Amino acid sequence: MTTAVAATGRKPATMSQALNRALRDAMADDPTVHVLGEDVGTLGGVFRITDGLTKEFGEDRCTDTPLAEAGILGTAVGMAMYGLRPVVEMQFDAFAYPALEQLISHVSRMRNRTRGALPMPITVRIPYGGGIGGVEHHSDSSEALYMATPGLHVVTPATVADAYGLLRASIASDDPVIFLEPKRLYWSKADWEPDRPEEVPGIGTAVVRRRGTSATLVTYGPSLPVCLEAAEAATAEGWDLEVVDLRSLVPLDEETVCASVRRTGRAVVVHEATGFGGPGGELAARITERCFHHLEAPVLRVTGFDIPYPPPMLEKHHLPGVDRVLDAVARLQWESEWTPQGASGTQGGAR
Amino acid sequence: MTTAVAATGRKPATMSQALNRALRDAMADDPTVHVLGEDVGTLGGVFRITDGLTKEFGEDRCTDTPLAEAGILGTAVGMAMYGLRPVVEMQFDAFAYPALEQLISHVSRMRNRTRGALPMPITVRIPYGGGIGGVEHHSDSSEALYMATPGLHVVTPATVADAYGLLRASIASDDPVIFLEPKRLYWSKADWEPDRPEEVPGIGTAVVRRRGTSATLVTYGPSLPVCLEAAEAATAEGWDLEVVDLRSLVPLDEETVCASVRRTGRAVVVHEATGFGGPGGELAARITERCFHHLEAPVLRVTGFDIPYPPPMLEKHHLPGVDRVLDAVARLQWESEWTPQGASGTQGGAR
Amino acid sequence: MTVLEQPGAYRPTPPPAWQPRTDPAPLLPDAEPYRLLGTPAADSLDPELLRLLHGHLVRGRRYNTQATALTRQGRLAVYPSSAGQEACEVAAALALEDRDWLFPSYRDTLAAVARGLDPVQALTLLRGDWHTGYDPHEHRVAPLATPLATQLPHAVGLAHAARLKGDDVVALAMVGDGGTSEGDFHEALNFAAVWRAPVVFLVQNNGFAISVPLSKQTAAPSLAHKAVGYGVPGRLVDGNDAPAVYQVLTEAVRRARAGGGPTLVEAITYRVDAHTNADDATRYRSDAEVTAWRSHDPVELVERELTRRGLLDDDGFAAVREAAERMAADLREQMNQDPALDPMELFDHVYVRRTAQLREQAEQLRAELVAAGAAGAAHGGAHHGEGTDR
Amino acid sequence: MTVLEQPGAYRPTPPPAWQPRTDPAPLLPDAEPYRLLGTPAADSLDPELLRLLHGHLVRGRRYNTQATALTRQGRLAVYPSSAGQEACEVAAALALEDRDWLFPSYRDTLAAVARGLDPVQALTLLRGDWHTGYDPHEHRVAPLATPLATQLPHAVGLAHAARLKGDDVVALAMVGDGGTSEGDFHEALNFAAVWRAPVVFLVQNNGFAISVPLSKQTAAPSLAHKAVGYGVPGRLVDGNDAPAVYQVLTEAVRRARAGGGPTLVEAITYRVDAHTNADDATRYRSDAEVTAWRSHDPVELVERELTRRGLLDDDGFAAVREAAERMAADLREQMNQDPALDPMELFDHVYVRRTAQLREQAEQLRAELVAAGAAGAAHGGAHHGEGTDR
Ligand SMILES: Cc1ncc(C[n+]2csc(CCOP(=O)(O)OP(=O)(O)O)c2C)c(N)n1
Ligand SMILES: Cc1ncc(C[n+]2csc(CCOP(=O)(O)OP(=O)(O)O)c2C)c(N)n1
Ligand SMILES: [Mg+2]
Ligand SMILES: [Mg+2]
Repeated sequence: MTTAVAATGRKPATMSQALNRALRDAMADDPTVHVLGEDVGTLGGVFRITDGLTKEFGEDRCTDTPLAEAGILGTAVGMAMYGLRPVVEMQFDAFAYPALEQLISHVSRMRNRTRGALPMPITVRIPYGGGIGGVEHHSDSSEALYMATPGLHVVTPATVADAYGLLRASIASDDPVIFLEPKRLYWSKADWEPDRPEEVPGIGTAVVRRRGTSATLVTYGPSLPVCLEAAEAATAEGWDLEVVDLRSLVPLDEETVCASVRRTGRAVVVHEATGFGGPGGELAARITERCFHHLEAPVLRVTGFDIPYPPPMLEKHHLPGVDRVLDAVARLQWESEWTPQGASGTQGGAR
Repeated sequence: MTTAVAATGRKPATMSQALNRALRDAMADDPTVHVLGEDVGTLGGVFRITDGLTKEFGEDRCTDTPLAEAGILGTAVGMAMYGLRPVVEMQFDAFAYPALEQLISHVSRMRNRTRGALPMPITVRIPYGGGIGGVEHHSDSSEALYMATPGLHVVTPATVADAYGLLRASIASDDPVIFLEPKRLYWSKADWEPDRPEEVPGIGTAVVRRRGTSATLVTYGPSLPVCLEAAEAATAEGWDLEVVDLRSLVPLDEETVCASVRRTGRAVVVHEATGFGGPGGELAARITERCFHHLEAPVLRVTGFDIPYPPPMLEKHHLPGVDRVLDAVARLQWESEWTPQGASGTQGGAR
Repeated sequence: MTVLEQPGAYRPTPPPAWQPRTDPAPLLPDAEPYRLLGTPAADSLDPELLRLLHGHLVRGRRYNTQATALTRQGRLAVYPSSAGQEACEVAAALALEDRDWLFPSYRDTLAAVARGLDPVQALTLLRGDWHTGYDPHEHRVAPLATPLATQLPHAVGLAHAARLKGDDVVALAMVGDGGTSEGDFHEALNFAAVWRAPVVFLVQNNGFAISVPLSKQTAAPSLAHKAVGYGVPGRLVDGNDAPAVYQVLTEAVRRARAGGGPTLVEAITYRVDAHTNADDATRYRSDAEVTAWRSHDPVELVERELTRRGLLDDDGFAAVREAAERMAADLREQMNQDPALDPMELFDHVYVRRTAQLREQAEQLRAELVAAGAAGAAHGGAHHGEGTDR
Repeated sequence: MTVLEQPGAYRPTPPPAWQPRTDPAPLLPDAEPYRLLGTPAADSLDPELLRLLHGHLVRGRRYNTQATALTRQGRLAVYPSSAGQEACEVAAALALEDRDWLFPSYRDTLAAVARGLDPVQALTLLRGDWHTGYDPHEHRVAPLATPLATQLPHAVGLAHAARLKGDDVVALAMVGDGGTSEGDFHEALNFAAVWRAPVVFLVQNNGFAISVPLSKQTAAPSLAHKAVGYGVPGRLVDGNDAPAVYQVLTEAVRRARAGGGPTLVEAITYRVDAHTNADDATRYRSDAEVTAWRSHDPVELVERELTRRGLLDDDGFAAVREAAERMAADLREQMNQDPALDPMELFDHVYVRRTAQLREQAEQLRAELVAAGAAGAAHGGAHHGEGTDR
């Protein structure tokens, strides 16, 4: 699987480099992998994630398409029907919207429509989220739209290693994957080498990034660093927070999430997408359904406000930051004065 | 406001007739109201909701457009910029998807983008949901997509009177409204006259359709009749269910919902859209956040399965029916063995 | 040299060094739709071809009337008839080789049948049974497309992929006059042209998109004129003249297979029936118009030609009619049986493997079905037909 | 008779009674882009017009260099320069009457400025300040469109609405060569044609969509050839020849205003700068190409014409340059001040009235701002500039 990779030990790499490497390795390993999108060829993509692919594999394998997102995804459907494994790049989050009809009406349900005869092994890479000073239409977090569409997988890495591993797994998946790349983590760095199989997570597995006992922060993608920072800061308040990185929104690794929440008895869901109708609703509802009797407080949500993404000069007010996470943790009813009998729960953290 | 309406007392009418009447009255009262869509003219729409409008108001007021949904909504944006009040018909739920870019990138945020200078008084009428034996792509419930888009109102009537009142209110709104018409209720009947002002609900007000004390069913649109039927059936089990009809998903009338849940201490959210990432997640999460200490059990959800809408011959297995609602009610932990002290809550239904 | 290289493509050159561009003249359609029947060229048409077309047309007409009848008996949820358009349906199927792919719209079940699909399989969707009633790979027929024009980029992608793999496969995609207004039509034509993909686009201009006449759909000289804007040849053909449609499509397929790129064909035809059985066409068009078109019927045109040239005698005609009746009887019989559709299959094809959620939901449904089975065994088990809800 | 009635529109007629269709010939663009400068026709160009265009072009070029400089100083988040395309930008603005509407893309702030908008307002979006920095009604300039081609149906709808209201207003919509590939381009052109809406579509073909050259965008003889597929006249013009662009657009505007319907104009030009300041154009194009185009510079072409005909002396040229410098200095100075942007405004324009949720969230932010203000008053209050995060 990793023939193209020299075993050279760990070196500092950015997330964008890890993504680029994942594409290169996938193309080298599997001749049916084709990359297509706007500016993915000579330019290497506006974020350079496809840098060098056309040079290495030729224009037929990594193709600059005409400027039409429905056309890109629609032709990818046809390519998949003929046995190829297209990896589509949407240039920015909001520019994936023209392709939503193809995505919802075909990509997500072609397998189902045809009783499995036409699988759609398509990966749609979408740089998403804000925090990089982008002007309007360049900072949307639209994962709620994809989560609400059965038949899609929705994956988003938060670390350099996961960027590589999850993209490889997504491309290898016979189901369509919406692969959401957190723009503001493109330049995040870590020591990393691409060929450590233990670091290649499967789609659908969450991971506990920090162990803790007081409460669980449930998060993913661009908000993971925020949550980790908040967890460090929380120690000053005497809170020992656990942080779960979902990595896949679909399928959701309920088991890992619920195991954590059952342990800690409290949870805050943190994401950058708008709150109302956003991913956090599903997460909070599901955790509550499954862990009700372990919860000391309602599951709270810290999310972007319910507004269109703000202009660059105001985005810092919109993005969930460390303080907002800590405020929510503080509201997790650490005093137990609310129980009918005024008694505090004592049975292993559960009520 | 209702000059075109003869005050003739209540007569049986279908929901489709009430909708037709709402359009006619709105067009008569306000010359800036324009209807546009596919087949809305001579044919009167595939569901006949626009029947007679072209005849009465001319082709310039009710216009058969070329077959292109993005074009329809996109031109409606321009018409709204010039002071008109367009009412757009999308022929079926899934055929609104081509217009999603115009909807998300422009309709929902034009007011915000321009600091209020360009309001978008556009009503997008979408027949939605299943239960009428429609072949694929004719039975989607896509309200989750609209709820996740700040700047839109999302409204859906469940009764004949509301169909009229809510459509009038939507057309009169200076904000864009996604007006979701439950297909399978088009032929539902009630005694009704259009000019009873007390029956014209404002956007954003839920209504208690049935008073009860045991638990609250929170629902809307096509699932209201199911919930009312379930509530009747539940009396045989000794449950007295309250039924709340949301009418607007955005803005959400939290107050009415939470007041009910605080009274009953238990809630089930019922809708036809798929569950995962669907409207129920937001509703359950929000109710739990706001009513946590009044809840005797987690808020449960009864929804469509997490699958693409099934073929006609199987749709009855997918649609939440009376039995599934009653099953959920039965799972609302009527025994109190789970409280830490084994004590049952006695303080007015709250723990 | 990659397949994407475009020898004649349009490059920006500074006006100081302006170069003449691709000549648009050969891309423009003729002013008159191409015809064979009733012209001197008809005399040299291959008798075998005429007989082949005739057999398919008669069978196709019978298929249309039978399917419409099945809607009245509640055996089909809905049927969008292609009566009057059989020449296009049949020619589209026959113009293709076995290895080629057909991309039909909801109206084109007849083309799928003419290509070899079992009529019951072709009608599965419209019966209310599972969405796609056949394995698309078996006859290389894509699923029937309901969202208009969305199948066109699929055809381009498939044809492009085949070319990349070195297979000389052609895709033929069918769309209506209304469908040409959708953005997907535009994007598909453009991708096909830029990639020089081996695709043939067949627009059946049947005068209406449900109730909307062509004059409200376009102001173009013809739909075939759209081709020039993509650098693709546009062809106009009398869509009721089966040999003419067959010839135009065959040429376009040959050109595509030879690496010449896509062609846009507009076939002028007419939807003699209503949009579907559920539609009331009297609301938006006159009987006179329908009558005029009935006198230009695609089945009769070929029948008359066979008679004129003495290529089929009364016994021959009778044999063709009988074959069609047998097909109809067989279809009727099969459609009168309830299909066996297992509700549990709802969870089988959403993903390669059921997710944890889907496993839970499947368990829920299974329990319900068991409970219902226990409560009323007389109603039939889960594996038996459920009938439509309509 | 409604405005929707189409005298010459294409109606389905049975082939037996086939009628000749709209003649496509007058819709087809000429083989050569239209030019005035350097041709005999230049001699009769109105001196006032040339001086007017020249003043705008010089100012426009200076605007472009100043805005690009501001990105280096961190005063603009991003700037998509229109250097090399000033003739199109300026002519688009000048071809319109006061009551008309302009629909610019992100690259067309210069057109907005030439129409009268304050440069600071035009640059508000690109500065990172509020999305649209002006009231679109004031100068009848729609918000800058970032999602490609989405503004085109807006222009059609507005023009159509104006016509329905009896106002003789024309909309001019600007789009790039890349934008013509989007479905919205197709749908807008078609709606405009069917509705005979008073719209002029100006495609600035500057050779690239970011890095993608035109040869990968289209295989058409020209982008103007797309017009015929909608039944609309297509016009090709040298986009660096300001009087030529002005003349072609003015004629298209006149035709639209007179009820003649839309026109599609393709202006052949070149993006001399990179896509934006953030782009590295050396990755995808040669210096030689850029150099060739620099010798066909729109500002110089008019300058040379003024000199050739002796219509402006050295003092005159100097005065024009000075005016441009004053504009640049003024722009620099204004942009060096931090804009006053109130975070609480985030909740003000989502709906007519804040919803209950938004009221709650506004309270949360207000409390945070108060707390932050109390914690560090030195950092400035909520109503003061925040600077960009970049
Ligand atoms: C995207 C989309 N919009 C709307 C519809 C609803 N619809 C089904 S058929 C039809 C008319 C299609 O007309 P045309 O393309 O001419 O094909 P015909 O039915 O005449 O074969 C419409 C509007 C649809 N199926 N898909
Ligand atoms: C719908 C959409 N897709 C992608 C983009 C990203 N994008 C911004 S500019 C651009 C290239 C546009 O090229 P063209 O239309 O020729 O205009 P130009 O930049 O040359 O003026 C792209 C791909 C976008 N803004 N909108
Ligand atoms: Mg048609
Ligand atoms: Mg360009």
